[in-house]
Amino acid sequence: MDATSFVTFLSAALFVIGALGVLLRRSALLIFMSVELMLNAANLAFVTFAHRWGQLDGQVTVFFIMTIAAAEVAVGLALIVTIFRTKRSTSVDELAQLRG
Amino acid sequence: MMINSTDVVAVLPFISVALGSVGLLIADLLIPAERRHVTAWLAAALLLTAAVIALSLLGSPTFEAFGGMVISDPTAFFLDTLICTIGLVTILLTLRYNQVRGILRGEFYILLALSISGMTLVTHANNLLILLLGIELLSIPLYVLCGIARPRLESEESALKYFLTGAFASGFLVYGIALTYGASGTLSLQTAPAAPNVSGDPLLLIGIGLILVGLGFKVAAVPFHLWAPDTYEGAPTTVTAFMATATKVAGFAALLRVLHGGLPGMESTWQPLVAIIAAATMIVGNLAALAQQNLKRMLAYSSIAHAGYALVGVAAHDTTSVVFYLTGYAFTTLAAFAVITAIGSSEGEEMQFLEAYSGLGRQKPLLGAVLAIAMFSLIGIPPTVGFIGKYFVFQAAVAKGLVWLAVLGVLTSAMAAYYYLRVVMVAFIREGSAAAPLPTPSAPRNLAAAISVAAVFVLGVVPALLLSMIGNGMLSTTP
Amino acid sequence: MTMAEWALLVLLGALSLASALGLLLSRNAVYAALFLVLNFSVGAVIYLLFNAPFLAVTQVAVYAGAIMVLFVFVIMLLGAERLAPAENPPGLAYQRPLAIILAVALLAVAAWALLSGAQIEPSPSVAPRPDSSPQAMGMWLFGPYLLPLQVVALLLLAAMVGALVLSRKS
Amino acid sequence: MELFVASPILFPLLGILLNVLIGKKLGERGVGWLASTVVVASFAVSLALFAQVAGDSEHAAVHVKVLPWISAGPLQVSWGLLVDPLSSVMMLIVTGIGALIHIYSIGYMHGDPHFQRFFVYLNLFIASMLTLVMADNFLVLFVGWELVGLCSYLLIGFWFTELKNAAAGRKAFVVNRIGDVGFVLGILAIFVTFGSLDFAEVFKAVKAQGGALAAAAGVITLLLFIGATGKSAQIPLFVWLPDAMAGPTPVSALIHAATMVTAGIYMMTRAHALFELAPFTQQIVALVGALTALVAGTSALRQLDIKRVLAYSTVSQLGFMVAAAGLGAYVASMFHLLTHAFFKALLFLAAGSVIHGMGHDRHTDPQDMRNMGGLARRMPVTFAAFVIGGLALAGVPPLSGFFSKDEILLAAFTHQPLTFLLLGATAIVTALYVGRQLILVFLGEPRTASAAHAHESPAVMTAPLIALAVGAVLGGALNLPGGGWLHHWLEPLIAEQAKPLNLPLAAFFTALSVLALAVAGWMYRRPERAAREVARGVGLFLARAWRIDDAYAQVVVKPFYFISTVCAQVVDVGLVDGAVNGVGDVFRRLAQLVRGLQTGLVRNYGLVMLLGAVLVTAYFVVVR
Repeated sequence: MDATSFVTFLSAALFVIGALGVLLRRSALLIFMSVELMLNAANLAFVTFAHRWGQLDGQVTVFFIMTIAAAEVAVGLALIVTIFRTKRSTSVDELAQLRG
Repeated sequence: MMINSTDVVAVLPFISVALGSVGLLIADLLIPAERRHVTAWLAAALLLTAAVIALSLLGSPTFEAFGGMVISDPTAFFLDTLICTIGLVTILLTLRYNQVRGILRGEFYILLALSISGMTLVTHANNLLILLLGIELLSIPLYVLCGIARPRLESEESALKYFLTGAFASGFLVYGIALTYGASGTLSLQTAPAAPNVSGDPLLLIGIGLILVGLGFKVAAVPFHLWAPDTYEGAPTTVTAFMATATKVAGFAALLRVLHGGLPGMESTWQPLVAIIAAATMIVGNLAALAQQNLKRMLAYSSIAHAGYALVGVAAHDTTSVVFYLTGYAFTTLAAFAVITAIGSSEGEEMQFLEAYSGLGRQKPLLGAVLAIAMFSLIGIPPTVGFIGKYFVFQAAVAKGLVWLAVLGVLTSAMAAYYYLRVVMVAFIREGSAAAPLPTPSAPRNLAAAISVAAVFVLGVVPALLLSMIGNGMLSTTP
Repeated sequence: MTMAEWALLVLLGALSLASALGLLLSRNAVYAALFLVLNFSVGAVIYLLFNAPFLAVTQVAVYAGAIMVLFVFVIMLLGAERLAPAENPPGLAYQRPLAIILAVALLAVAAWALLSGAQIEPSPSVAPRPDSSPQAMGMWLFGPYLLPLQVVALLLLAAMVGALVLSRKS
Repeated sequence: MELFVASPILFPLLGILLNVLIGKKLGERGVGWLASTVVVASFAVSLALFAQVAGDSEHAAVHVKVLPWISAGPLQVSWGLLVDPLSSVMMLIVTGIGALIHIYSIGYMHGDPHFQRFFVYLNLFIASMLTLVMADNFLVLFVGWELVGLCSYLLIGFWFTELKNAAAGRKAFVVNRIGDVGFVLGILAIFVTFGSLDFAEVFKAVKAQGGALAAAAGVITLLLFIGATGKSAQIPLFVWLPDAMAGPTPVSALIHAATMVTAGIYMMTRAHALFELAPFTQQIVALVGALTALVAGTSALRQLDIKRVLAYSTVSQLGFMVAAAGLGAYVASMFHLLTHAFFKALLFLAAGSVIHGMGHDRHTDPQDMRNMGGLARRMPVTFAAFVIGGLALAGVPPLSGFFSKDEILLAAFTHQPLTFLLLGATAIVTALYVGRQLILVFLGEPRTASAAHAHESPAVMTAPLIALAVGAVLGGALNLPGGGWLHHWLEPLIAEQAKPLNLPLAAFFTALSVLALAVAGWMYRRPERAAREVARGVGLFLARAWRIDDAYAQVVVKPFYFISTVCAQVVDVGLVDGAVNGVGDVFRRLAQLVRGLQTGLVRNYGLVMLLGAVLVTAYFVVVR
């Protein structure tokens, strides 16, 4: 096994842990953090793949994904704060008014 | 790198909407708060301009720009036109509805325009990064628009659910792009699988699989559809109308770019998967719609079911039929939503339950007729566009040997007649209930309804008008 | 790659996994956020190892810095650091076992893909090492990637307007 | 020329436009006469086109393409209209009988608050039905096919204040959709096989390739026949037609007796070249038709509602036509379609006249035959009309029904013994229920105040009765045995050996019919007592139409209840109202299962998405 394979395995593991976090954490904040972990795992994969192919495209893409993450955080946190004001809670399990 | 005029022309609709939304942002600061509808009309003018620009570019030949990152073909410009038109009709619906509910805010239109700019980028994407950015640009304003009716809990809940599931889906999409890049060393949709020995590479296949998960979420295909009913129900109806139509179109544009425009030579790999998803989507969407008493929610499930029909065309690798289907579906759904935005009390309480529509056909025959026509088109009764659209996708499926899928499509649409007809029955056959308030008058909304209904019939009777515009599918290989 | 570099990489990997699990399991939101900061910082070091100095700096400044500070700020603002283990609603009774099973399945599929995909790729020793200095990145961003750069500008604008709409009194 | 050929369709559309725009100003009479005038105009143009085809030495068809429609690769379809011997006959039936029924409706619907809407629907129906019969390709035919279904749905539920009527409308629509599934698939199959949907090209290919197409033709014709069983009310989809009687009586006469329900027979005749390549399908068609004829005919024996008797009778007579088509006797089938249009429309309008005359006492059901009796003296014109229609239906010579039914029986006699037996039995049963109905309604003493105070209907209603009665009497002359006019007229399309009159057979059935009428007269010699009888045993079985509706409820709905109870997913087990609503219920149960996924919990949604991701990636692992 070479170093790139090692890190891509690591990124896959991080991605899956992130996905698990989305499914297992109750707080919207922690779910959101887990999504960030998933994006970060993708970034790690991009960097190693860029290294493997000897290109910069992968690295440039990581830069853009970071920006996407920043934009998502701005809106996401604003949403969580807004709903906290109404419900006094960040638990997503209490948000089940809409269903069926 | 210097930008040349070809580059500009290639994404001119995107550029005009993007610049326009920045202009809108500045203009909104100058418009006094009590005259917000001016912003709305400005946004409408912007989208009309963009639609005309896109329409005028329909005749241009296929070409790539920005170093191959974007592609411009008739299908892309047609989808631009369609999306801008949907945005225009949506704005006509908002004028009265948003005012009554206190969400007639300048930001509403700025966000709407920004979202549309993202969509007009997706239609041209020839590169996975552009695809990703376009999808994020269209999604982020929508998360906010769903929650714009705060502090109404249903609006906030709809926004947060959409956001969390959307961010989750974005994670899959981004990771899928990373794996695709890892397998092929490029982000270009044209060359990714064309690299030697790559098309069977498991890394690439898993990457494509995860990209399909992300896009499946956007078009609300089963099993990535669960967010849609909740979000559609809770969001302000005008936002729901926009999401059920424009977002759906943009999501399919992305799917078409990836599956029909890119991935040459891989049709046999993805076709069975898309066919299975299409089948599941038609079945689940229609079944769940059967049990709904809430009209808005029923339309949410109906939009899932219709995504299934469009997916039949995707599976059959027939771009034209998919685009035609989506066009017909979009106008039909807008007509239905025009009626829903009309029904509600002046205090802003919405009347979503079917009960509220009883007697509508007799009290307001025209509004009732619009609702009935929309339902008939959703069932697929000629001479409405719903019929031709279904015919095209089923025909395409049969031609590709997916007979079982066409049979399933016909069967589920027969089943769908049941719940759509119930709406017509309630509107025309039941006595009006005292609780149902009369619809609030609104000339722009009536105009929106008229445009939609006219499209439903014109496209149903003379579909040739549209077919010539859509063009003959997408560029599927680099020359 | 030398033995020392390998040892470092393995250590970083372990640290990265541990901090991710910390995020998954911690009972306190602030701790979770700090675990995530740690995870991002470890990522930055790995970026350095893989010839991405510009990204390493951005990772620390933007991700571990700005974004996570924002998270911690919101946690504090809402007073939501305590995460009480409440009983699950009926719909979530099987959530945990099913989630774990599916996650393991996904990991297995991904691992298989990475393993069998590894054979046909160019070996890293053959691949050239491109210039990845900040200047070079800048040339790329304002060269071939000009269109995406403009698009993210719009994206940030949209996020800004959106955050304003959600926070401002209407 | 295009405009002239299309004008029969355009006139009713113009009528709709005018009535919608200025209907309020015209008032009731204006609306009614306007709607009737446009149909008369359509009739006039149809007559002119008929004359043009007749004037041509070879009866060449008038064929125009009005507008291009779909042009997508190999699929080229235009709004094309075809006037050939077959469609011109149908056009005359639709517009001729349509015009009479429009005029009749002016009187029948007098005072109805939704008078205007009624005529708008009726005009829309005429336009749609003409689209169906004039189409030059399968797709336009299907457009008309769907539109007449829509009109039927709107008109059955016309008096929507009664939920029963609305449910009947929906039942009709949903059952027809089941048939349409077959039809749509049939059209797709035709396109796949022939690469075209134009009648001309498809039938040219059929002629050229012949037996090589046998397998494809088998599939196509079976699918088309499923479509026909829906629209033309055959087993197993006939259950909607008796319920459809909830609509106003002129609607029953026009749509559910004379025209729309014959669309399936028209379609099969149009596509007869295909059916002739599929002997297996033809066997099935013949048997289904004959079986429907007998089941519906016997069911008519024990109905109490004056219109339901006629409804089952219609189903039964449609069975005759379908059976004839299955036997390859297309001319006989069309001939019976023609005569049936006259005498059944006549019977329905006469029944409508009776209902109109009975409708004084709100507390008496004006359609229940138990409440009638002795109406012959009070409504002489109606009585005469009913007798003529009834005798024609029973096949008494020299009325029209005798000739057309005899041709079908003769075809069955020479081809298929089983079909012949079923149809022969039906012929006897027909005479029985005609006799029963005549006696219960018109003879004896009035059994209620309503019947005692009944009065003859106004001239605007009786005049169409007289016109139709003339048709019912003389219609037989159109195709006398041994190669009559209709036979020669359809010859360019349907080359069939004309058969001379089989005198022993005709005499035998005439004698049986007269005997059956006499038996009915004897059985109901005391109508007062017969009216009080409560159906039980076999009678009840017949009254419930062989319990087919109930069987649907048992076979389809009950087992599903059981399963769903086991699944513990059942919510509010409601009463099952008929099979169609029951089928709806089945789906509602399934829907509840699907809704179970929608818990409202965002983490569940994530879980399902992850499941999807695992399945999608696993798929790629497998296909690699």
